[in-house]
Amino acid sequence: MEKERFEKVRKHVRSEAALEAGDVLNKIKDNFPDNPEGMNYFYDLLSRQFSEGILPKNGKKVIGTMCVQVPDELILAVDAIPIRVCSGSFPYDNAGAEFMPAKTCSMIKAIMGLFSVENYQKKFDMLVIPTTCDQKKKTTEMLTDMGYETYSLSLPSRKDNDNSRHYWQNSVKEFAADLMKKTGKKITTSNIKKAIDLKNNARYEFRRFFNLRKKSPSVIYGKDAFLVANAYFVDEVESWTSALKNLNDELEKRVNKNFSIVNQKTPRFLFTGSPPIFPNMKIPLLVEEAGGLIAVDEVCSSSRLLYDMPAYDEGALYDMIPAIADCYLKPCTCPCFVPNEERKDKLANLIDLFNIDGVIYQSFSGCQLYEMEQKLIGNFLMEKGIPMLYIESDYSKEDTGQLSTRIEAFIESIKIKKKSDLKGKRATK
Amino acid sequence: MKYFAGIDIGSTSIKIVITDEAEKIIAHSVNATGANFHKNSMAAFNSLLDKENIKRDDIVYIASTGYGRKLLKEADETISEITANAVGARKTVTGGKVKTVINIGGQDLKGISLDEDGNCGNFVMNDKCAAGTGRFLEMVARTLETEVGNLSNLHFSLKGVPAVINSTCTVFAESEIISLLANGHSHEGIVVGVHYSIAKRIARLIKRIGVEDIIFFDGGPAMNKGLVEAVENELMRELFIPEIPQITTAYGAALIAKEAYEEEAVHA
Amino acid sequence: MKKKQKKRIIAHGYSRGLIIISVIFIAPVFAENREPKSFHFSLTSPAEKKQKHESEHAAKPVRKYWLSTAEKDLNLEGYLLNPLGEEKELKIEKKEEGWLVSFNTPFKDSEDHGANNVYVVDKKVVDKTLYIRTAKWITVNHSCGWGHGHKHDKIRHSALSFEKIPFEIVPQVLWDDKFHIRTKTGDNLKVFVYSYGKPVENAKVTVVSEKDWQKTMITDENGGIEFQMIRDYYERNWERFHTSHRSRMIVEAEYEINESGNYEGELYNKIIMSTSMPWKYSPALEDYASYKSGLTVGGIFFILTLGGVLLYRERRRKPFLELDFEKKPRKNKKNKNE
Amino acid sequence: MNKFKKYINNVNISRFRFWFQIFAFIIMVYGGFLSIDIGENLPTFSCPYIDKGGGTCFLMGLQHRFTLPIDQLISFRGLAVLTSVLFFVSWFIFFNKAWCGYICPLGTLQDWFTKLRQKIGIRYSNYSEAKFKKLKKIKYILLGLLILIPIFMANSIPFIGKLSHDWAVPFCMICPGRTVLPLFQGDASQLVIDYGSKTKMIFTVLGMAITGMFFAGAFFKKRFFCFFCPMSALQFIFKKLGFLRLIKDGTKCTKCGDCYRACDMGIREIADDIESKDIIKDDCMMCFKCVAACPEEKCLKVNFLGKTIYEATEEGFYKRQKGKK
Repeated sequence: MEKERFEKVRKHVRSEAALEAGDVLNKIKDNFPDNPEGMNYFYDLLSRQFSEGILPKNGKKVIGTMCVQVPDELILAVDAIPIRVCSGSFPYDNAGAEFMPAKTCSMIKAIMGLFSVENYQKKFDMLVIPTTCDQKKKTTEMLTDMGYETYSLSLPSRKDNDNSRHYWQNSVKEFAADLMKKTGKKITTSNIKKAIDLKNNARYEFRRFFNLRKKSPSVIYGKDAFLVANAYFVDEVESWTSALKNLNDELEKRVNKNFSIVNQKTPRFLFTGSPPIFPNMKIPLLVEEAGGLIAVDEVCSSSRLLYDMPAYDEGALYDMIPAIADCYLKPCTCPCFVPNEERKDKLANLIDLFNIDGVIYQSFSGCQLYEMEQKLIGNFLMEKGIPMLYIESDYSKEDTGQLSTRIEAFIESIKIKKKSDLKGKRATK
Repeated sequence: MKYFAGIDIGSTSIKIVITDEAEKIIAHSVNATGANFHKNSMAAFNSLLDKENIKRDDIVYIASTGYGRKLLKEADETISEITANAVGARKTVTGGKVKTVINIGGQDLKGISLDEDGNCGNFVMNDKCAAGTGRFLEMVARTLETEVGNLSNLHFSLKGVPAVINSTCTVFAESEIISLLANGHSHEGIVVGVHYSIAKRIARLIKRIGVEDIIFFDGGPAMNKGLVEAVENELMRELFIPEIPQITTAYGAALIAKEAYEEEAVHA
Repeated sequence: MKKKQKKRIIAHGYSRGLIIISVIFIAPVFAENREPKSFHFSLTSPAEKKQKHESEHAAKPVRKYWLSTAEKDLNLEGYLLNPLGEEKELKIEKKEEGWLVSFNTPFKDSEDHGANNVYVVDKKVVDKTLYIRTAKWITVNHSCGWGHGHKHDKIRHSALSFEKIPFEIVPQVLWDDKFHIRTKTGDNLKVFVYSYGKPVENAKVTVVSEKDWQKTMITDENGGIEFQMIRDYYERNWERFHTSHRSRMIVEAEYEINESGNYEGELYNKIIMSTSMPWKYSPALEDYASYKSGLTVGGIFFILTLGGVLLYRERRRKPFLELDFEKKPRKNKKNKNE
Repeated sequence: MNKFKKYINNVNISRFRFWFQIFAFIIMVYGGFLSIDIGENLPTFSCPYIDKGGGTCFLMGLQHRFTLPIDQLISFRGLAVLTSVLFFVSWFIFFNKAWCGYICPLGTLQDWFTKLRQKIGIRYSNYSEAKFKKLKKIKYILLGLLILIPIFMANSIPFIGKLSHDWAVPFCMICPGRTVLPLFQGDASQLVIDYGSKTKMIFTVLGMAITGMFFAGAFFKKRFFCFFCPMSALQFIFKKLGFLRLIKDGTKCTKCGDCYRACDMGIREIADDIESKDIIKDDCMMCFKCVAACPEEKCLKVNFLGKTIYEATEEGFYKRQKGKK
């Protein structure tokens, strides 16, 4: 009886989630002109993810990860498939809200909803959750309680000293050992080298993509960029890389032809804060529908995901694994670190590189880290003279009207500023 | 003669302002929004034209703003109420530069800080709920069985100690007021308490963007002198209240319409 | 002189044969007391007893050398060859203590930088025999402050022969290319004898060490002899042992020519030429240094370090490092600033 | 030109360095046989105890030159010290600290040890931050001593008097360059303990102990001895004069620490300092491994007289990492 009810709920939530995903995808596809051909792969992939489920079916071990700090290379080295299970789905968020505290962040609720509604216990061989924020920490325990195999990857709160660096390296080493035990496969120099190369290829293409986005006026919308990175969560690395390569080639042609999707006047935004994860593309879509362009982002579901590359000096495990560990810790600008000056530097650099007019800072209500860091970042940007719009929101659609007013007002104010800047420039000429 | 119209479709009322090329208000109206935004706003617009004897063709550019701006297909341009409000406030005050704008609308609370050029620099809005907005005042008036316009009188006729209202949430405040009444508090005391609770909320909100003189206070509730006094006391600064506080946003929209029209003419 | 020689024969029996031969040949020459003794240069006057040594590392503005003889009636000619082989002026003074030669070596890194040859020549006819006595001193004008570069060619640090000199000793190697002295006990030394710039065969060369050990050899067709310098510095008290102890040695050569002639109006029918060159040598490294100890010390420390690293690594593998509560808490001031 | 630049930036600098070091090693150690003579004021550990080296270390001459009475040191003879320093600096100007990373024979030797360890597959060692900070100071102490001791040899110190001649070239006595490098010419004479005097004995024991530690240390720790090298301290004084520069653009840095990983000397600032432009630190040997390991476009650069000759590029980084065995 209980089982039957459960099955009913699952069916309902699943169909709702698929509906939501389809809806958002349609918006992404249809509300914008000139989508690159190369994006179709990603559109298809994400729609398949929600209609057919997120799991690959090739018999390999599947290891779920949360947060960018999980070193995928190790998982790839033991011939398992890493899948990032962070969810942006509102129906799952709703499902999670049934038993999660009201002030939990939407993403955590959605993750918990996903794992409580779907019976993934047997499909995931392990769920790796770094101890980034307090909510993720407790998520680990709750998932264990639900019968999932979890692994809590212990992350230090500081990254600016050697102690924490070594702590993290040890943490990763322990994880590698555990992974070997779990999968029964050994991590060797050659297979980890292969894994690093595999991921570095992806990173290389991702960086190319990143650099192509620098072109102003832009050749691609921010919403598409988010999708590309989001697809990485669930896709296999090789196919993702080759799809991105196609897209990059296409965009390169656009750049060479001087073709752009927006005009010179379009305000260029930097998106930062809590990660928009498909299908929660609420804010990026609102921004771009209102005539703005998200030129670049600084979120863990997109630019931060594949930007940093590990560099090992000696091709042996004693150097490669710490090198991998370092690359996930040191450049990371997650607000769970103290101090997090790097985030400011990173934002400043991105603002310069991408010719940014304004910053949009999203924070999920309940995500205290981003909520609190908003003030610091806001002050920093104010000093730099870059306007910032702070939006506190969640996965629900109910605040769309109010948000669109705020976003439009923000865009209008930037347009006015740009106009007067242009006038000033003309006057000086 | 060329005229420009700004139509502000708010949650409670539709405000229309028609200006001439000299940016002077030559006609304005405030009507209830009702259920059908589009129909009502067009009706209000047409009746205003009739009343002031202006030909529809003379209105060369219409800018719509406010909550329902996107529904008005007749508009040549839509603009967010924040920008429109800032522009309107900037033009309304002639004696100096407006630095801060406080707007209480039917369903929201806004604070806008203007930069040196009078453009919208930074702004804050209340989140989803309607606490401390015009709707809240309406609810208070209804609970006290009086008119919204009468709240100001009640405020100034207080003799004694004001009541303390802890909640600005429309739903919770209602029950709180009822219990205060049951405890024998006077209507006047409750009204003053309500005003101060709204004022506190406003102060908390706009302190986020920084308060600087001249502070411009508009929106329907700005007509309530009692509330104005409460806000002034909370902020410990003087407020600038425009002649007709409701229409600043619509005026701003009209000004933007003019600007947009001129820009189009240049490009054409 | 004869007695002395005999004494030496007894002391060093192994070279007896050679010396007996030389005694037979030369004995008639020394039959009378009037024969002039050979002389050599010294850093001290004949009156002084104390030994002195010249340093290779210190530059001196004026070089002064005494002649070992106390004879007053010498007819000295002086020659000075600078490091490039050019002849320079040499000052000879007759002092109360004896004969003093001197020359300037200006303190700078100039052409004077290198080996200088100092000669005096005395000719005299006694008993129808012409005695040509020469003395030679080689000094290096060098300061380590001028550097040890290789800017100086070989000429600058080798002893040259001079064609104006009737009889002279030219050592093969005296300094290395850094102008540092090389002669150590146990070294094989090679010495050539030249007359007016040409090698002299069958000349008799005697090496006399500080402790009066001596060895005499006859030059080959190139005018050269070779011998191993023996060790004669034994310090009973190790505390007083000096690695840089300099022992003096004198290399002497003699040669007789049956030739008649006239020297300044005096007739002679035989020429006897003699020359001398003082030198110094120090104990060989092997005498006071040990490879065994060196390698042992090096090895011990190698193993200690190696072991230390490995031990440390092993310790790190243990899960917990013990916390020492009695230790004073470390100052965290610096960490705060980081 | 661009193509050439791209080629240079994609180059595997470690391999280039490996061959350059061999070349430099031959010149420095066997140069005398090839009648090469570069001089005696070289800012590198090319040991004067090698009989036929191609040039010699400045420290030996420096120690000699300071063996002067103070009054002479401040008079015209002090000029000799000054001119030698000028010679040293003029050598130094050209390659800056790259003398250490590319030419120093002792450094090359240590790199070979590292290569050997790597081949065997033994993990390298690192100092902890705190230890490292303490050890770093040693080279300055050594530099101070190697100047002071010769001065005290020529000038009398109260209560002690003049130091004996056995104190000559005190640093050379403990430098592993003296004991190790002559071995490459088959000269093992420096491996002895000198019982000639107490001072000499202590010095040679110290020298051999350090040599022993050098062999073991250099095996585990990359560039083990360079942390204590007074030459690197001396060079650091003149670092501002160098034509060759390592430049960092802090705005592009993500502090990812890739350069820090690559750094044999464990210089933290290379990753964490985003303020200074001229990033050469006292331990830096300008091997430019950090530039090769930097994934950020143009974040780290090698400049010669203000002209960029080598810089970090994304492509170069990617290719080098891929090409690693």
